[in-house]
Amino acid sequence: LTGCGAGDPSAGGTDESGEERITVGISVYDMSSFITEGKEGIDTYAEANNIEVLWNSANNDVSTQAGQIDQYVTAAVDAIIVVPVQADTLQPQVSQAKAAGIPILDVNATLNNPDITASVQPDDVAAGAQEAQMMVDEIGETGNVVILQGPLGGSGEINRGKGIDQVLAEHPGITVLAKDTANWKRDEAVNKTKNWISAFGDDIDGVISQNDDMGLGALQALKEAGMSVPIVGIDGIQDGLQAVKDGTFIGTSLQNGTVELATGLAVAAQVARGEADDANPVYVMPAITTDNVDAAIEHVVTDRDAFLDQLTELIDANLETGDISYEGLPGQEK
Amino acid sequence: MAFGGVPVLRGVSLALRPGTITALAGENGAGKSTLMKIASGQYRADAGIVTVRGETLQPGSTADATKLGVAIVPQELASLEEMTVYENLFVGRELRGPWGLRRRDMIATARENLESFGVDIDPSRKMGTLPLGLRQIVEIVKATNTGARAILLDEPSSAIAAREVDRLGAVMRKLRDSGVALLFTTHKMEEMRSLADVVVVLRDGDLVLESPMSEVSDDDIVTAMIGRELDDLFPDRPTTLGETVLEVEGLQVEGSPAPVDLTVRRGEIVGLAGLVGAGRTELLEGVFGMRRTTAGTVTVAGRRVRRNDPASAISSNVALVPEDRKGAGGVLSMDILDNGTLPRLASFTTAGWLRGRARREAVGAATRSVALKSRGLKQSMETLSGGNQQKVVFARWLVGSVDVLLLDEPTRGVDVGARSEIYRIVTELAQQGMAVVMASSDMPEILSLSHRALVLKGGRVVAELDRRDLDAPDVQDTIFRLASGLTTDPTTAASTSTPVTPASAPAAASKESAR
Amino acid sequence: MVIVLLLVIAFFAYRSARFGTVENATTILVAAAPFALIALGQTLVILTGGIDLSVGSVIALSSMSAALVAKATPGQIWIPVLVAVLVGLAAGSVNGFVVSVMKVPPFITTLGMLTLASGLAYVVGNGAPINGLPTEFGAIANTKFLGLTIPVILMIVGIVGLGLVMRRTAFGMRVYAVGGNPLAARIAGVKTGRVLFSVYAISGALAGLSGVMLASRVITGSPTLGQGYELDAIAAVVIGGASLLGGRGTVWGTALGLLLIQTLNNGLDILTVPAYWQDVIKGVLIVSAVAVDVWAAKRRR
Amino acid sequence: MVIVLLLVIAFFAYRSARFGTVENATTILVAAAPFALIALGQTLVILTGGIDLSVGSVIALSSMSAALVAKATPGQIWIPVLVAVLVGLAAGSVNGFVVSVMKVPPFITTLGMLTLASGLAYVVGNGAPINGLPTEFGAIANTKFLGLTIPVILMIVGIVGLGLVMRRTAFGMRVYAVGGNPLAARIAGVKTGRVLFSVYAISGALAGLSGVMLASRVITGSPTLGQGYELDAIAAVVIGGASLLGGRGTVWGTALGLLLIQTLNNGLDILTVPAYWQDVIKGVLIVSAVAVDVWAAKRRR
Ligand SMILES: Nc1ncnc2c1ncn2[C@@H]1O[C@H](COP(=O)(O)OP(=O)(O)OP(=O)(O)O)[C@@H](O)[C@H]1O
Ligand SMILES: Nc1ncnc2c1ncn2[C@@H]1O[C@H](COP(=O)(O)OP(=O)(O)OP(=O)(O)O)[C@@H](O)[C@H]1O
Ligand SMILES: [Mg+2]
Ligand SMILES: [Mg+2]
Repeated sequence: LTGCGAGDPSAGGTDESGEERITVGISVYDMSSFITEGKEGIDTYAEANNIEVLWNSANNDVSTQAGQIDQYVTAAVDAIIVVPVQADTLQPQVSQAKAAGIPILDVNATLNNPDITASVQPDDVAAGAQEAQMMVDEIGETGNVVILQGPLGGSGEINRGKGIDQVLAEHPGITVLAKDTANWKRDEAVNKTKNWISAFGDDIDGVISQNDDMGLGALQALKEAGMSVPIVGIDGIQDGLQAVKDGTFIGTSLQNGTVELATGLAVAAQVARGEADDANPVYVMPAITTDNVDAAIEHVVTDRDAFLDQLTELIDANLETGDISYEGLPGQEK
Repeated sequence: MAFGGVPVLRGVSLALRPGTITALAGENGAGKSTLMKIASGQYRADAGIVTVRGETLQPGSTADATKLGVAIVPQELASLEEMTVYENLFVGRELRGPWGLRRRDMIATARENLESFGVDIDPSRKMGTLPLGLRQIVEIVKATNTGARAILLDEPSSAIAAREVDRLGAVMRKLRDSGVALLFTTHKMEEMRSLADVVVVLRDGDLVLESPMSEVSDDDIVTAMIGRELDDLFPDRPTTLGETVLEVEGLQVEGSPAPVDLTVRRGEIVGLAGLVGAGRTELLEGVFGMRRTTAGTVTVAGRRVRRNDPASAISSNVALVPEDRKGAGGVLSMDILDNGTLPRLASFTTAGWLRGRARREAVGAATRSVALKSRGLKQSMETLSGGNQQKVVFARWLVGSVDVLLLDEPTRGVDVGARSEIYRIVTELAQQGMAVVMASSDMPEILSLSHRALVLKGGRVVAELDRRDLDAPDVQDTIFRLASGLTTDPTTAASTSTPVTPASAPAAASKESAR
Repeated sequence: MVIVLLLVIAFFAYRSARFGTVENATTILVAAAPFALIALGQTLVILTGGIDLSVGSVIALSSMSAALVAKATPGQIWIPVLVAVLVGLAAGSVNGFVVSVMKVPPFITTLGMLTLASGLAYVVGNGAPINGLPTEFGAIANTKFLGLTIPVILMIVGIVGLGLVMRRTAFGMRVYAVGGNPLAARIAGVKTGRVLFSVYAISGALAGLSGVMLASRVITGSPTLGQGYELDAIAAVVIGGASLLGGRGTVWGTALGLLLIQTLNNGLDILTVPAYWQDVIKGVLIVSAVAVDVWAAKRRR
Repeated sequence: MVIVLLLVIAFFAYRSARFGTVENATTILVAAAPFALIALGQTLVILTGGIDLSVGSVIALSSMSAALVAKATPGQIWIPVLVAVLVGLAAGSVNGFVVSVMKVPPFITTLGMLTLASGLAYVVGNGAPINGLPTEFGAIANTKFLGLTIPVILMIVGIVGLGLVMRRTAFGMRVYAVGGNPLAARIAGVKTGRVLFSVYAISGALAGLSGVMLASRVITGSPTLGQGYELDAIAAVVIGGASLLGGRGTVWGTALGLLLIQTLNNGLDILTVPAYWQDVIKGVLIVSAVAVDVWAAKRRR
């Protein structure tokens, strides 16, 4: 065939970094803001390391994702990265990739499959525990909280929930008044929290939100009701960090998608180039409080370009030490 | 049977005997259709039962009615427009073989059945592409071929022309002779006379007359229907004609073989005659802008009307009463008041806001003038009887001034009382200076009302008859011959009519293309 | 429908003392407001026999546009609102054009716009939500007049106003006519194309307004805002007695339908029924409410 | 529609060498299969003038049920399939009953079922997906005959079979009749209630089948599987020329519509068009395809 489209994998070639050019196929669950930030990291890292990236989004559909991986296998890419729609899926696709000799990595949620070559995972359980602990530290041993969950059945919701439950189990004086999903969304969380305020009024002593967006929704609802109670989130999105800075959030945990996903690509490249056999680094989200929020804001928002400039070195260094979430925030140790 | 607490049938008992044809007569809204709907299982009566050959019909079950051998052709045609003619004929009693449907057999049988009615339609044509009249014939063919023992025909002749009515009569008699019980409604006395053995009259839901046809006179029936005697059906035509108000020049209706010219003067009533499918409806719709026209001009009172734009026609004081009132006439989901105001919205609004009282008064007056039988202006159109719907569609033009009134089958489905009322109104309006073009399959209507009549065939004007021609004793025969394209008897044709020579049609066409 | 609604309210009030308070009534109204705006536009569209599936993603797109503009012009309140409404109007006008002139079925047209607008919402922010908005932007939806926030006032004005328009104006009558019988409407001189175009344009503009109100309430522009709202809006209209075939339905009915859905959401949250049981109950109740309505209508006849 | 489809295929084949391969054709077919099953059921429902919004969450519910059963009966292949189809059939029958007997509008009925079934799908697994299924379960959808996986075979059999049924049987003709004019059908002695009931039941059963195939393909049962599929299925039917008013449309048209959507998805993925631009392009292309179709139909006339 004559056509040679933009997406066709180019064969071979090396660039100034001296590395052989490889092609990595990536299938992400959806274009969320987390993924979008991560894509910038991936693109930055790919450019510096002579990697061609094929990028597809599964629109939150397992079956679409399966099809995309089939495609990558057919196209014989050098490595496949999956940011799964749902944990523990895609068994046949993983086996196919293995049979074709293509390394396949799961990033951000596990595929739980012996044939997975390597894995880059956040520690959601630890993040959940971290935020619950922040809440306990804030309100003490007795009090009533409400919990905003992610979409039910997703690995984020399950694991962060597990962490929260673990901590709360150690503090029996804290009662969970209500716990329900707002599907990671701010607008749903506003209404949910408003309704809970109707139901429990001043009995609510704290809001534990499994992500920042829902926490910000809860913040709005509380504001509308003229209430002020501690809120804690996870993710460290711009408005969440700002809320920490303003003191309206007691804290959050930074899951820097730029770092996490780019690390995934770095590991994929290592495996594809035979520089490593397997690697399973874990991304432990640093706690963000008033103490280190300014630095986090710089990395994520205000000084993002500078952060991206040194991203490649940071990641390569992190892979040496094994602490892949290190990004030089106050309180983080190398 | 009552709707919303208002009774429309009060304890009617009626028996249909095998081998008889019964005519069901009554004013619009008397309850004829309701009675048939109960007998065919579409409605559930509040009290009373229907028995078919000793078996009691399960109330409100059409399936049971079909099983017991009751077939109906409803007044408002219920055809499957997206399906073919033969599928319409066979749905519910499909011909099946080991390999599924025997479509070829169905097509062949359908063709035979249709031919027995003298209509030559391709059974594989889509029902929706047929004109109303043909669809009605297909419906009749369907009902008469189910092997039903009781057949209910609700105004079967309303959309079809005299020739088809004759065929319908023949088929009905044949069915009667094979022992079927038939019940049909009509507003035409001559049809009752020629077909029915027994006549039954309903008035306001009461059965007021049941008698063998031979024992009653026409006047008896009319009196029973409307509760008074009816004077002359046709009023006098206006005598003085004014200046030309409608001028149609070289109007080329899409799909029609030749352009049409037409001029009508104030006070003049022009009749359009022809067989089903002659193109009368197309012409009227073309003038009004409903049907696409590709060339020609329409001028009303000296002002050019934009082609293909009904709104422009309306603002030039042109009005159209279409033949298919359910499909094109009224908006059934709206009430009488709204339907009455719709074409004249501009004159009932101030800055877009409706003026409630003004329109209630105007619509009220208009509906009263056609003797509308309703429960008030707020009654929804779809709960009106068929004839009363037609009256609303007619009456709504009376709320404003009209220079040119285009009528397509204006009295189809209208009872005798209201019919004379409509004739009176039309002639009065003409008298006041309106030009009227009236397409009709009702020959007496054309003959008695029009100053002039055009005969159409296949979309062309084939003859123009003046008043003298229309008064000739054999005029009906002449029109039929012209309309069906039979070579006219030279002696009568030469003297009584002015056939448009075929040569004039191309002449008009070339004039058009030169423009 | 009124009876069903009252029953539901009575039940919740009986089960929880917290339900029947003024504060909670306000909570319901505030939650209902963004849906109300799109349900109103949807009512018009459905009355013409169409459907507007695109409102949800038009909300997303207009919230993103408003947020973008708000960031670029801090201190301005009207500009983001105006931009959002214009964006909505533009999307709606495209729908209207495609439906009325190109005669593409409304379902496909607005499904296309659903996909397109959602894609554009992502393009605008390069995939990410727009955060860090100036605080004045939050004032738009959070300011109160007479104890009611602006979206609630817009909702009330919208329902009353559109209710009147539909009952009392030539435009309203034409909408009903086009939906009831397009052919008959044309014969009566109604420019059906123009009417069709208007209802989609109005629906789009209202979705734009709803988008900026939502964005202002949560002070963010998000490409997932409004996702799936179209189904709730259509449900409100149909529960309110409108026919998807067109010609039948009222603004008042839509308001009731909306109130029923929102009351269910609120009441079930207050009783802290778990999310999935909420869905089960909501599914059953909505169908039952309409079933009762259908049955009552038949009885009444 | 055929021409539009060929154009799209030609374009992609020109832009990428990887598009026009047998493997890729298979990929498209495999991706199309689960949609095909529900689009077939949807075609029947839409032909009667209804709509089935519940298929997406019936997929979720049946995938959960199948997974649950597969775990409880390892080694069995047929039992999970049977259970899934029965669950779908049950949901469809409830829809059919509510629509045909209780006369609740299909939109509301199936929207209720959408919510209800989705809630139940969460209830079944207590909110979590069901993982760790026996490998035989994966065999169901991943076994190949003659180079084609079972879902693809089911799709082909389904299209051909249902196409024949609709052309060749009284049932098919009655479905068209009920959709074309229910009154006319009733007068002709068609048991309209029974026909309505059947189409919803069939649609449900096919959704159940699609659910177990999907679950087996990804070897998991998930309460979010199939989410939003209903819109794609309806779109395929309408793109294929069916009217949402009922009475018009063909199985063949649906197959084409489906192929168009899937080809677009696949081709845009292969060209690695960024996700959000994909949406923009898809929205425009789908509307254009139908617009061309409408225009051609008018020309032909
Ligand atoms: N669904 C309905 N709801 C309310 N009123 C109705 C309904 N159907 C019919 N009616 C009323 O019942 C009366 C009888 O109607 P019906 O259709 O039986 O009259 P008809 O004798 O057939 O008249 P026509 O000659 O005009 O066809 C009318 O006054 C009509 O308005
Ligand atoms: N006997 C017939 N066989 C086949 N086609 C017919 C027949 N009669 C009419 N048609 C079709 O009907 C079309 C025109 O019908 P239409 O009803 O619009 O005409 P019309 O003159 O208004 O007749 P009417 O007003 O009596 O129904 C023609 O184009 C023709 O195709
Ligand atoms: Mg009648
Ligand atoms: Mg005619």
